[in-house]
Amino acid sequence: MTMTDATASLGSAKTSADALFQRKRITAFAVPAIIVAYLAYIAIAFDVAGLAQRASTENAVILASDSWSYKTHVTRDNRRGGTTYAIEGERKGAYAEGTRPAWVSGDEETALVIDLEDGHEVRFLPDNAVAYDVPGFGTIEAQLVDGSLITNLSDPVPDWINLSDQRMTVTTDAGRLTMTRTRTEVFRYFPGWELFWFTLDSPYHNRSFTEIALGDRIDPGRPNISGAVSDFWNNGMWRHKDVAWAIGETILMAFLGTFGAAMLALPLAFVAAKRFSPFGALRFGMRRIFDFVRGVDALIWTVVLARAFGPGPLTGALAILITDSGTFGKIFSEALENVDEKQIEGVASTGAKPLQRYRFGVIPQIVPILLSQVLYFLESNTRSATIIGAITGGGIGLMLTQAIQTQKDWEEVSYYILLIVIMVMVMDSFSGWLRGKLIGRKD
Amino acid sequence: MTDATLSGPTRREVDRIQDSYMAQVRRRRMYGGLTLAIFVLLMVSGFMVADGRNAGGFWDGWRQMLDFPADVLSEAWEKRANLPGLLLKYFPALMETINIAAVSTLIGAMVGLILSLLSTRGLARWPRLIPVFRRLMDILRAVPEIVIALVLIFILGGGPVPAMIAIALHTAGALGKLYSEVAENADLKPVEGLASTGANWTQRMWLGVLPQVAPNFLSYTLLRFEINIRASAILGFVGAGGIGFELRNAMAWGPGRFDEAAAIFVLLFGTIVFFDQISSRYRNKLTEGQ
Amino acid sequence: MLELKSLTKRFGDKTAVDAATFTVDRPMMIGIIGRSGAGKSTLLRMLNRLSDASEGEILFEGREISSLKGAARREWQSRCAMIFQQFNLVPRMDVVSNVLHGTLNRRSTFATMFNLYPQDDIHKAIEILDRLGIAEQAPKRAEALSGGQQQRVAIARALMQDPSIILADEPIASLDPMNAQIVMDALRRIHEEDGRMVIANLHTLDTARRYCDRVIGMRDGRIVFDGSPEQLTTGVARDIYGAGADFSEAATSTAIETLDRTTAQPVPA
Amino acid sequence: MLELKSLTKRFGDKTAVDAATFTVDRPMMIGIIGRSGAGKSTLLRMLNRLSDASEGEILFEGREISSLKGAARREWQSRCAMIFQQFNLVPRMDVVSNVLHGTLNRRSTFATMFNLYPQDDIHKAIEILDRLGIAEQAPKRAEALSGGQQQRVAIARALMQDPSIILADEPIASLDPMNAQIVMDALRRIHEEDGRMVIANLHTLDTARRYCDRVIGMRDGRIVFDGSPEQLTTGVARDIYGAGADFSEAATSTAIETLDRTTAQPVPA
Amino acid sequence: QEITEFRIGILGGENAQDRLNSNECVRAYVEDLLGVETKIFTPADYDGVIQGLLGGTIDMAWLGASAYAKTYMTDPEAVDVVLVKTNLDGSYGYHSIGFARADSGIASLDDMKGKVFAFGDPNSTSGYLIPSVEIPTAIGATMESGDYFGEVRFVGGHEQTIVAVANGDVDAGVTWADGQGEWLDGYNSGALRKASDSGLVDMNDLVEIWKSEVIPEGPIVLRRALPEQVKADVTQFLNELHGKDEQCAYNMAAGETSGFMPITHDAYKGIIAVRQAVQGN
Ligand SMILES: Nc1ncnc2c1ncn2[C@@H]1O[C@H](COP(=O)(O)OP(=O)(O)OP(=O)(O)O)[C@@H](O)[C@H]1O
Ligand SMILES: Nc1ncnc2c1ncn2[C@@H]1O[C@H](COP(=O)(O)OP(=O)(O)OP(=O)(O)O)[C@@H](O)[C@H]1O
Ligand SMILES: [Mg+2]
Ligand SMILES: [Mg+2]
Repeated sequence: MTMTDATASLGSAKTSADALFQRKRITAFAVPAIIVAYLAYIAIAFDVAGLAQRASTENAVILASDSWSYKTHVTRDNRRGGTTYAIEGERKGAYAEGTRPAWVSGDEETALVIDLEDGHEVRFLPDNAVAYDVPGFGTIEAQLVDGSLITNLSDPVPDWINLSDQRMTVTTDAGRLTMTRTRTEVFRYFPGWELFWFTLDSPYHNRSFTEIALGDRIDPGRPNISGAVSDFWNNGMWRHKDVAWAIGETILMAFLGTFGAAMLALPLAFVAAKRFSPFGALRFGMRRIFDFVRGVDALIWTVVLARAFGPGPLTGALAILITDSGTFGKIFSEALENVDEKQIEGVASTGAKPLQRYRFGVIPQIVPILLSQVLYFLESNTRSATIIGAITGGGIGLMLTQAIQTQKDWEEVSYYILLIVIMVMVMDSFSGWLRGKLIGRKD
Repeated sequence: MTDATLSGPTRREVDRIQDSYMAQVRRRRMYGGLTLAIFVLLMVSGFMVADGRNAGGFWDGWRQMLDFPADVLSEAWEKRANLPGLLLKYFPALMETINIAAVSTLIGAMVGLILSLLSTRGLARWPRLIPVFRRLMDILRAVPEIVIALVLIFILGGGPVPAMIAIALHTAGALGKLYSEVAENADLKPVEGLASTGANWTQRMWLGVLPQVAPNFLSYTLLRFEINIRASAILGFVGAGGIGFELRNAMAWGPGRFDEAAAIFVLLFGTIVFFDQISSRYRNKLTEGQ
Repeated sequence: MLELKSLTKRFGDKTAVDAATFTVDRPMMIGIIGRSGAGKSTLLRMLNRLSDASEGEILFEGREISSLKGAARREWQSRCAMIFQQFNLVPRMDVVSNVLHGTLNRRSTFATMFNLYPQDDIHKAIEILDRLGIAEQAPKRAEALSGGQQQRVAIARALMQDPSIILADEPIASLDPMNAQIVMDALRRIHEEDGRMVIANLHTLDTARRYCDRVIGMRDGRIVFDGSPEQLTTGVARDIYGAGADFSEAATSTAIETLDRTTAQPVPA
Repeated sequence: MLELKSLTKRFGDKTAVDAATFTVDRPMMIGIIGRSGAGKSTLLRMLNRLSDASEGEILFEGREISSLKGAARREWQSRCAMIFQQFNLVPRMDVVSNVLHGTLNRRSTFATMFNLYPQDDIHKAIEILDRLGIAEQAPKRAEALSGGQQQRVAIARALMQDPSIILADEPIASLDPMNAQIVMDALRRIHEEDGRMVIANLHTLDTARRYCDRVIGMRDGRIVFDGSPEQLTTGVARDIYGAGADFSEAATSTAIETLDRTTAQPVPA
Repeated sequence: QEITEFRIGILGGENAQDRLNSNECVRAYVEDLLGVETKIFTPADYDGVIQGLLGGTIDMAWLGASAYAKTYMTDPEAVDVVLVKTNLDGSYGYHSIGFARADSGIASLDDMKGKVFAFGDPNSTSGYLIPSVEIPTAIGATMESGDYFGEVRFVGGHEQTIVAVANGDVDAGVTWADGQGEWLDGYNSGALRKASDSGLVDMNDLVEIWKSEVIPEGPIVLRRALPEQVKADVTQFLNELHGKDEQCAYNMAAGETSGFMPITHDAYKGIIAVRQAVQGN
């Protein structure tokens, strides 16, 4: 190799390396460029910019604050007179006749004083008048005169007051005051989930745990513990009993659906597997059936089955069962096509009958795949069951969707979300544990 | 192996093995029987509970199982002339569904990728935070899409974006976990080689890890895309736009619009099968080609 | 007692076994040799009725075997045990269960589905394992055993069938020399003690010479040699193996003594 | 220029490197020998700052190295290249890219992610490959190369870093004698031509003797020998390897001439 | 002819989720009355209850007028109309209300040209059926997107409509209210009242832009295949409920009521005709 040769070949090596890098750069930029272009198209198609404007931060705030706090309503009927007190404004949370929260004082003849703390104070005055001391702002006075609202506010009113001649809403950090011709209402907010343990009508309301567990009998009619458990269980506001049933129903749907599907799919998978099914047409037909039931999602099956079985967990379970038998059928038949012929032949050579050949030559081989898939689906079906329940009417999914759709009681929404997350995580670790137990961890 | 097999000590040895094996068999039969019994009990009682809490019972209902599909099909057949027009009409909604799935898979995969690298032993940027990122992925995975979607619909209003975000979050968790299982098995030698030149974390991951794991990652991502098409169709059912929403409206109206329902169904089903086939073919190639 | 009449097997164009004919009139130990693809396995599989013959007949004690169907065929298989090169056990099941598979033909399908075997059978299985020196392994999973042990489990399964004939398809090809010897010794002993006929495909001449009463040589599907081990000269072996003058027996030997001479191992397939 | 002051590394109870102290005052080629587990790799990894020292200091040109963090540490790593026994290349990437990884520290993350290496760097990489005699392999994937070629790519990557020190952790342990010689020659040439310091872990005495200016012997984490190759007598070697009187150098040699004498290879780990 | 259980279906969507609780007293009464186990089901949407009635898995439900029409049109033999809830003044009707944001400048349907208009659930009488017939008459155009309105879409339910309007996702929508009392209170009852009470919207921010003719309150229906005795017993019980247990009647009706009164299929012929007409497009 002469000197010139070497330089020449080095030169060509350099040029080809340059070309190589040019190509690499182009691909390196093309992929992100395509992605960015696609995302830009989506941003326009989905109107993401407009969405950012429309996004209701107010709703987000209501959601966020309501999910960890509750409000107590103090409501005066402006037509008939009389004031009522109710937690979340609900009948179940209403204070009994003649009782009222400790932060309300005075009387209706002179002035009913509602203490909102931090210097905020609302007074219900006679003749449908109201005064609200807002620290750093002054006192807002308002009165209903001949069906219209007269206030001491002058334009422009601050944006936390929403005023017309028939209605006024004052929203501050301490609470909210609403006044219309029919009602004057004050909300005071408290952190926590109201009446989570006991409703107001339960004698155990506002008692400490030790008091209930160790103290004297609170309700003379029954022992503390059983009484408390029963009052908690039958809590009319949070309905712990229904929630527990709902979670049970959800898991039940997943359980019945998954295992039912597995039991149904196993024999059918033999029909669809080339090794075991001599009839091509039958095999082809079976595979298309698998594809079909799998392609139609469980949700659609739910709708289809609703006519025959009506609302309830069974319908959801059947929907999961139908879809998953398609999925399992596919997975199992693929596993069956990959079984090791040697073992089957070994069993066959002893004169074993066909069923025995399957039992000993085939089943032991596919059991690990089968179990791990089934358990994996059990977990993911718990999630599906939540969604299906929201459609068929069953389980925790329904409670959640209805709680969200009726858009009040966000603390219930967050409670359900929390329960769902815990439920799915528990099912996840349970199925992982069982998988480890049954087929040995990680191969 | 002599003819002394039947002599005293060996005989006793065989007896011992026979006894202990019989004991093992009995134990196994008992556990097996017990497991089977518990399973059967759970299935049967579970079925009875579900049957009892359902409005219609199983034994009455299954005969009517085909009533509803028959209604839909007969009407769709009567109005079959409308079908091509309806397919065209709902095609944009289908595109929206596919787009939701595609974007959320894309975003979810990118987030999942970062999360997985951050939570894989040997690769993590901050090894101490591995449990934090793992937990984060668990939670993302555990929250059903529908929950996030419903909450976001409340804040953002209906439409595709809440569904997209919901699915993307779930995808990030699910793919993150699968990715990190793959990354765990990645060869660390190239990474160390890069580290020795003074490469920073991003460079080490991009140049040392990604080329190794890309085929597997891609295959999982395709599988997820397939799943996400269904998910996005389902979220339509609760008001998140796309073909699912149209399907629900048509189904809910009932007789009179079953031709629309059938058309949408055909679109949806066709799409799912189409992507299913494409992705499984391509995935096989990817994982075989290694 | 066993008679093959121009037994033939064709796979498409290919004739794997070409009019194989021989008679065995008393239980003996027969070795079949021949190079890879000669049709040894195919012949044995037809004997066990794992595959059907294309032409010809198999007669056992006067009974026509090659046309049996269904239950009768399975009944024949149970009398004619087979041992495979790769053992063909169920690896995830324990050793005793694998041995008990030898009784499947005799027991009802239902009982066996749930692994319900009579206690006598279980005891017998363990005795057979003991006879083969692996009773200790009884409760282990088959996959946890070494190759030689697994092959002995396979032999135990064959014995469990209480067969008239034991067919062994290259029983020692996957084993190291040490284990090969143990397995061949076991087969020979079974033949001698129980008086069962043993037909073994072997790919090494010296094994055939050492253990068999009669050797059959196959080449390209045809039987080209049938005689006593003594008649098996190097010249005949060259014919069977279709080898040139450079053929050396050592190259196919797995006997321990020859090992020191070379480390090269024959490639079985 | 390089100074180690009682550098120590502990893994739990185990002290892998025990107060290693030595000074190198001019660029030289240093061989570190010692048997498996002596702490050689650990020492080199601390020098490159792939792992942190438990105690002690490393000074290079008066600057404290062992406490550098973040970017400063990576900057040091770029000045102190490392070559590994298993090459530690990115197997699915082409050779030039692997060499260019030597510049990662100097270039922006973004640029390197999109392959935006300056043309000068690419040309330089090719020149380095050419110097090592493997310019033709430039566009191939690293995994497609033979071991010796891969190790030369690793050396090229090291050179690309334009380092003051090259550390080599048993660079020839995975190579056959032929390739081992090519690689060691290349390292020696780099030392002589460029005047870079080279520190190589070696598991064979004769390689150390032949290529190094100075040899450091380690045993159980401690430096037990530090001197010129001439001082490294068989007696000293026995001390280092903790071997008995049966110690023969040939057993650890990979030089081609000794190969005929034995086929036994030392087990490195 | 015997029944083994009695199943009450409750419409989803329009009602708060604790309708389950509100109807508990009814369930208990019916269980006593019939002596068989009685269950309540609350599917997520209208269609769930309708399918239940059609498939024979729900025995009694309080339907919306449009939902009844759908049931009747799918299978005229499926259910019998028995009772209807009456308002305090004895009427049994309510209204579909069109509304928009006060600051949008929209005061009537005339201002809606080219704007986005929202329906609720396709099976809702007030959220879809009635407006989809009455509004075209009022504006003299169809409800097709782009004809008069810029876009017409479904947002899922009454609550979603209110939120969508309040958020500005859509320019106007329709929902239900009894039309009695004050607009600023969100009327005496209806979806607006609930939204306003829960603080979701401030009624100052919304204006009414359209109000439908009176819509007959949906009927309570019983499955026709039930034994005559059961039908008669249940009908009589509900008829007397208001007098016997006012609180329970309040719960069941989700508001003040003067009780339930008998009604027949004929009262819904109009709605059915409307639905039939809508079906055409
Ligand atoms: N199922 C089959 N389909 C097609 N051809 C086959 C089949 N089984 C065997 N053959 C062919 O028949 C011939 C004889 O095969 P056989 O397995 O009997 O040979 P062998 O003597 O056992 O060889 P080996 O030592 O490799 O086991 C071979 O050419 C083989 O390719
Ligand atoms: N990451 C680690 N964790 C625990 N112990 C380690 C680790 N790395 C090395 N060691 C231990 O430190 C000691 C020194 O190891 P080192 O790898 O430095 O030896 P070496 O001289 O390079 O040997 P070899 O020739 O096998 O590469 C060994 O006993 C080893 O087991
Ligand atoms: Mg063979
Ligand atoms: Mg080392």
